[in-house]
Amino acid sequence: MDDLKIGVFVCNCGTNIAKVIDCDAVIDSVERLPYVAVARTYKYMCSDPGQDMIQADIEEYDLDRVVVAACSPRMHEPTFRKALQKAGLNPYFLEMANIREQCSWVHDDPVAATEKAAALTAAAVMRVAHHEALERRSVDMCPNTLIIGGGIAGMSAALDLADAGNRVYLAERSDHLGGNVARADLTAPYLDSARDMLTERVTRVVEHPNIDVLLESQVRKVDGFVGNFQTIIRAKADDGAPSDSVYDVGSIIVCTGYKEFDASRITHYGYGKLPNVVTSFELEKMLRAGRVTTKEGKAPQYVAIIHCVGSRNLEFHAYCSRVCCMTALKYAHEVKSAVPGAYVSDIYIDMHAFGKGMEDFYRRSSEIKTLFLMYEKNDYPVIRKADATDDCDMLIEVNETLSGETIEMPADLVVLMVGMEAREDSEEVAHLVNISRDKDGWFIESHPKLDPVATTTDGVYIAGACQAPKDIPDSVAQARAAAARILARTALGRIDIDAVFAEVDEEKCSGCRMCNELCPYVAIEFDAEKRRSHVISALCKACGACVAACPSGAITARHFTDKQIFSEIEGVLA
Amino acid sequence: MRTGVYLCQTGTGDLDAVDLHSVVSYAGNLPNVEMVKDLGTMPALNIEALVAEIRANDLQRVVIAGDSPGFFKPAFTTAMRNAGGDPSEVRLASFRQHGASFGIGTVRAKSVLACATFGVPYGLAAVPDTTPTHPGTVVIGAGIAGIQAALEIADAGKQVFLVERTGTIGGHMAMFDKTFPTLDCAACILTPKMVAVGQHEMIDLMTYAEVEEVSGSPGDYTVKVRKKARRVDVHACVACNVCTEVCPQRAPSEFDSGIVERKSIYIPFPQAVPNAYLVDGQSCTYVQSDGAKCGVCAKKCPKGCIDLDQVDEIVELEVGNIVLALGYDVYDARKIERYGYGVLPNVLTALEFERLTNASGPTSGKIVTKTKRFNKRTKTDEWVFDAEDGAAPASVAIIHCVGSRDANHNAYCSRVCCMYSLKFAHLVKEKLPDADCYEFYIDMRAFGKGYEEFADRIKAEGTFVVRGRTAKVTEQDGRMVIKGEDIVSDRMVDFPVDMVILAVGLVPALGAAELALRLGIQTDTDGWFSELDYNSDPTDTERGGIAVAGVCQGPKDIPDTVAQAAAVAAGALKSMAIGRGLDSRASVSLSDIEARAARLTRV
Amino acid sequence: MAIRANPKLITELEIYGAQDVSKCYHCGNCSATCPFSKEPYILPRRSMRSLQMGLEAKLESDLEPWLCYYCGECSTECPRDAEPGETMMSLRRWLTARYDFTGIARLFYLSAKAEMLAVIIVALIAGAGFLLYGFSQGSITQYGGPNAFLPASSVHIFDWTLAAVLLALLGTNCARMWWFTVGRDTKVHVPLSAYVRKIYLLPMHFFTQMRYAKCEQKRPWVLHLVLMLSYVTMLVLIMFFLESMWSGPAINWSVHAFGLAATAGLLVTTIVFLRKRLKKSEAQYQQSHETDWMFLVLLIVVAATGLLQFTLHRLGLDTAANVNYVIHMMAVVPMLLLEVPFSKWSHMAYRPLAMYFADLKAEEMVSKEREAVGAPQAA
Amino acid sequence: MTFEPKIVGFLCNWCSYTGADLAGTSRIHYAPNVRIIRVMCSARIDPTFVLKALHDGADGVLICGCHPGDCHYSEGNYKMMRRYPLLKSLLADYGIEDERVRLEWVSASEGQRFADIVNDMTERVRALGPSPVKAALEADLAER
Repeated sequence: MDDLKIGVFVCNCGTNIAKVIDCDAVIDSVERLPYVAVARTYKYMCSDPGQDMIQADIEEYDLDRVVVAACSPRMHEPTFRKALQKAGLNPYFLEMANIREQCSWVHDDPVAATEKAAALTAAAVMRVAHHEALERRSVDMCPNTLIIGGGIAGMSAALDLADAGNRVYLAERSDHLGGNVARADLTAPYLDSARDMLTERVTRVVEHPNIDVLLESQVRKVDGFVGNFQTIIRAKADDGAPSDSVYDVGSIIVCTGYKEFDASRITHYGYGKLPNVVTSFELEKMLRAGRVTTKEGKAPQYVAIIHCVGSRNLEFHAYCSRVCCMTALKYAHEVKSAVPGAYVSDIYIDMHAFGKGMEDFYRRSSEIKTLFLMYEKNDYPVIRKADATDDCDMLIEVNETLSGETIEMPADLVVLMVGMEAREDSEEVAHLVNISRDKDGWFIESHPKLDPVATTTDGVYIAGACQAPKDIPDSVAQARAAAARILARTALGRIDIDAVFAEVDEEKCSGCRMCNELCPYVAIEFDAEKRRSHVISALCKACGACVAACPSGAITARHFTDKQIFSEIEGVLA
Repeated sequence: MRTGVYLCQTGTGDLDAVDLHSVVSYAGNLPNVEMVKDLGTMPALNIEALVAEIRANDLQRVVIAGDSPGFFKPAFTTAMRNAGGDPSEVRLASFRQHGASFGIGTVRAKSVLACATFGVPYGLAAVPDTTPTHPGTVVIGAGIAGIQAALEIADAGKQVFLVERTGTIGGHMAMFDKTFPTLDCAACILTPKMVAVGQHEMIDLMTYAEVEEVSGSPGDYTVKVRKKARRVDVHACVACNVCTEVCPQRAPSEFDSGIVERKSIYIPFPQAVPNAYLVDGQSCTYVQSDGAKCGVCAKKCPKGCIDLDQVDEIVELEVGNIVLALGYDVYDARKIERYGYGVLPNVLTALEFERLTNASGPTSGKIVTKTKRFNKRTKTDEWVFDAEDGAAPASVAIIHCVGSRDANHNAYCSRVCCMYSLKFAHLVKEKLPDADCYEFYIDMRAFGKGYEEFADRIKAEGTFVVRGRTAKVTEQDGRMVIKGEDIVSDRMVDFPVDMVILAVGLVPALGAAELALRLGIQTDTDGWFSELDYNSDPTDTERGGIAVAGVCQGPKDIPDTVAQAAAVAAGALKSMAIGRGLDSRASVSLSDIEARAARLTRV
Repeated sequence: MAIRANPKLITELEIYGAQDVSKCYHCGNCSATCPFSKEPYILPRRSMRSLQMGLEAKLESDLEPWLCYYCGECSTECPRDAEPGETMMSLRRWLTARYDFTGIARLFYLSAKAEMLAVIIVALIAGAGFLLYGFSQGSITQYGGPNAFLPASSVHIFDWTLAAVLLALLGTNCARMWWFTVGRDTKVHVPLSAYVRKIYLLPMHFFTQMRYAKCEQKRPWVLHLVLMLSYVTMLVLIMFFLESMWSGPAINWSVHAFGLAATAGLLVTTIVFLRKRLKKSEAQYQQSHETDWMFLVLLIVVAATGLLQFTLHRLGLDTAANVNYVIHMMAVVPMLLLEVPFSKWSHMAYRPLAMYFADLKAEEMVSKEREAVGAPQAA
Repeated sequence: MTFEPKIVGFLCNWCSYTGADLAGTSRIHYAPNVRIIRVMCSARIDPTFVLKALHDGADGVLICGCHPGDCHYSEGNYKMMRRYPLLKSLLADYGIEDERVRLEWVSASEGQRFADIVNDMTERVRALGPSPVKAALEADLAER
């Protein structure tokens, strides 16, 4: 280890770092450290020339360790690892010192900042000396995919994958495909036929040689890891008796969709008590049957549509359900068409007509004389039975914000635009495939902006309304995005596994099995006859919990070994 | 099945693209069609009359044909039921949905109608054949959409050509400070992706280049790309900045949306990919004087990588798939005189504010009002942002829907303005806690995951959220007076503020229309590219092998753009996996569709 | 207390010209554009809102429509083409109908035919009446003097009676207007003293139309003012100086000068307005209600025949003068009898009254607010 | 001149380290006394790390992890939570003041919170003065 040669590269990041930190001083201080063969500064280490410089120095000084003092490793570690690789060095021989986000950007005193930067860089130098060459390994990728949920999202993803020649198992809990879209007749904002669209999808899915549709089925168990999952699905066999069967898949897409909000939870609307207060889905039924009438069988003269039922309020759900506004306008049009001469009023908070064609749809809705009444969040309209003398069945009291008046709106039929809710089985599903849910029960994507389909569990993707309320086009887009991820991997036929994971030294292991319980990814197996535990590297996510817990210090975390961290501690305090 | 055909139009879209008379006569000759009736545009339907008609012809199926027939369906469904028929046997033949626009209008309308009379979804009958697909892909536009699509495809080990008009990739997102609603800094999440693109062995990056011409057919396109003269060798340049230091000429900086100047030879921004300079020919003295004057940068360049005499170069790319990710431009606020943009110094557009508040911007994130400065070169007074002398605004007004939701400008909603305006309010409050911040909006469109919660948070931070659009902005002793109505608390708004931010809407990118023509794909009435099917196929187009991603298909926020961009990759990868992709829809003949539909009904 | 919405009203108002009010999505752009929009009278959006929801009682008590002069700015700037300006115009028509107790105004607005018919009938009756009267006591060849076909003195009496009738009708409608807008308003009570103190507002607004001058373009105001002043001048001349008007053939400049000027004023302005309405040049002239045409046509006929009357008399063509005079009256009588109390002309009275009432109410509200603010401090 | 304490911070990669980065990207300034060491999860933080830091001259040790329930590894922070009291009692036995070692939850979006914690801790440790461990070690050396 005496012949170790370390190169230190301090980035100015334009002035981002150099403005506060005296980079040359940092260079001077680290140059004195053992093994440091070369130390330089540059304006932008991450830039192509910056990386070229590092590579050139690796050649010239035949460096075997590299320290880059620059921005956060969360940002450019991959960049510099690639650079090392290009220069024929093991990428894990790199260590970064975060002197921007955690130094130059947060301190204004140049002296203290420079001192700190020097310490951080020194720590990196001392740590990197103990780095080991690690190899990324890759496992074969099983081209099959399990899709949980046979709604529009699930079917869209299935078709993309199957068309590409991959086997798809489409598991649906109910006895039919189509999910919530199957309940709709027309779609907003163009009033296209939802039914035709669905028929087309379903036909293609059912007839597709590469898709196995498993109706009335339920995923019981998911084992294994990305590229190699073993799943057990209980499906209704042809003879009717449900039976478990095992399916090997490489990826899983969760498209379990949503359930509608239970309108009876909002007492102000008297849903369940007043016969002519119905939910959006109930009106949808009437429209499909060509029978838009009151319970008494009369054609309604006044129809009122109330938005944000269960959405955008403090008591139930703070979030917007995203599709109700357009669906409400759709109903405004449909009711006017089904019951000519009916007066339709639309009681809303904000009109969310944000997408393509939607604002125009909103305009048309007012042109056909839909009366829009605006109310404040949480200030629920109140529905009551009208008096015998009134020419209507019910009266809706709204504190109407656009006029500042309290308005009494006549109604014979009230439609509640019930919002979207996470399904009650979402928790169960989350556990099954080991993904997390947010406070509202929606599944959490790995990055809200740049990675809306992946999850924290590699190989498990989410699409459609189970991630958050979404309309059809957005669900389809997300489903196809998930398919794209899988197609990219099946195209390569393999998955690269991170080289960073925990290892058990069987010599030291006492077989106490403490770690077995500890691992959240059940990545540690106990070998009964050897009486030793060992780690399934492909499952290990390298959290290091077991390492810290092991009483006999038998477990080491690659790239986060005690030795490495100890020397880092010495470094920062030197 | 005894079928009746009714033609009803809503009068939207390009109606005259369809010759209704020939459609009517065609419908008459279709099997099972007992009666055809043209009810004209926006007919007032009398359900009783329809019932009588259905009974008289004892129709078992009714087909409504038109630009958007869904608008009339409930009336017919009701009539069908009242006539004792099966309400589910009312079928739609939607011309708009299935792309009956100019050129193919009439024949498309006929085929859609045919399918409907057979009770077969158009999408099932009109399936084009597959054609052999070239493995390469060209992605036009390298904003977040283009970057995402390129990475998704390249990560599968497939060749991608990423063509970008400007000197760097990153698009608008690179200009942003923070992104709503999580407020993580745009650069921090974008630059790693940009770097990944720059380093990806399967991505051939062509910046400062434009698509000249596209020929060939689905699966086998030849794309002619003009690599504009950058005049700097991308690979040799080490971004040492010497050339910029010596350059005497200035021009407004595009990346800083014009609030500061850059030199004629410049780098768009420090983290630009590729990290190399370029020469802007419009302002360069040497170029403008045909090499007579200046040229000092070339002399001074330590690496000699500047070639001011470089000329454009044309390259031809053989690809199977084309991804359109052109993005957008912002609405020109000068068109709305009453807001005084361009006249009043402290009326800014959203993009200008993004740069002003951006930590990497000209004031390094300090929010200041403009200060008057005497420009020695032009010998005139001018208003500039000055981090030192500039005063912090005591009050900021943000006006929503500038150029959007307005019959006199753009009728559509730009989808992102509400949220970015709320983000601005947060940034103002964060940096200037004592400043008053006003949002003047019409509807607060916080529809996405975590958006509503974000809106609530901004209100809690003390921003005044006023429902009511500001009608005009005038000047009164140096301050901007805004006039509007505060609808909810029913008052007139008429007070001065120090800074006005116009939440300008999005418009199709420059050259999008021409490109659409060149590619033979459709655009909607607002100029956005038309998707193959609004619901079931939001990323493909009429033309096989050509897909749309991001805002060029319609305004979108970052998560939706990214999702769509990734979705596009699915189409491309699918065709590469089996080496064949779908042909254009127009390639399926009317007779084929009739035959297929007929066959499908029998099964 | 909740107000009952009536979605049906909007359909009724369509007949009065409000075709597009349902398009309004309440961005507040119009109110912000309007130079008159100021608390407590925010217009035109609030009236649009009341109309959309069909708050009849509220609309009936609103003065806002009368505070709008239809400069058209709001309509040009409206992002939804909801025509706020036209809506206010329609509301004025609707209010005119509401104020009128006879229901005739409503009838005219709802059916152009009815108005046409009424005008023709009244014209014929007037014509017949004057002819009978003329032949009964004079000769058609005699214009002035003892044997005159229609002696000025007797015509004068007729004028006065007619004026009395008109005043009675219009008076009652104005009283009703007061009752709707101020009288029955429980929220604000205007003390008598205030009425007296502010009475000067009436003539001021009537003769200067100063508010109209506030609009961005001044030309409409000038035209309108000229038309109105000419009309009033004519009225005064006829009511008080008919004999001297009649005198001749020598021109009596002291009166005739005014007469000629007024006639010129009337002719020029009406013709300009007519052209604008035909050309639909500006927003406010794009949608014309039948009553607008009737109003202009009658006015032109009256002015033209009046001028002709003057000339014929000077030329000594007495027979022609008499015939023309009957025609003149056939236009004058229906114009005064029908248009003034029941149609567009009534706004000559309603507008200044509205300004007057608005001012009184506003003053009250402000003082009320002051009390409200002051009260807790006192306590 | 005032005493500038040296504080070693052990931050989990997913929440706290990102939060510290956010403090940077949001330019939220805080005391330069803390030196951050990144671990994948707070569960990786072995008590010996803390002892090592104190032994090598740290005046204080700051441990940060995801908020309970937010752990990237679902329950790593709970393991730290359980380990912490034991560690504290051990330190108490050694006569190390309670405030020198501190466990805090900082999410990826809490840059401001992280800055506040660092400033607060720096003040407290500064008030306590140099770590007794240092003195003890020096005394030890002197004896030999």
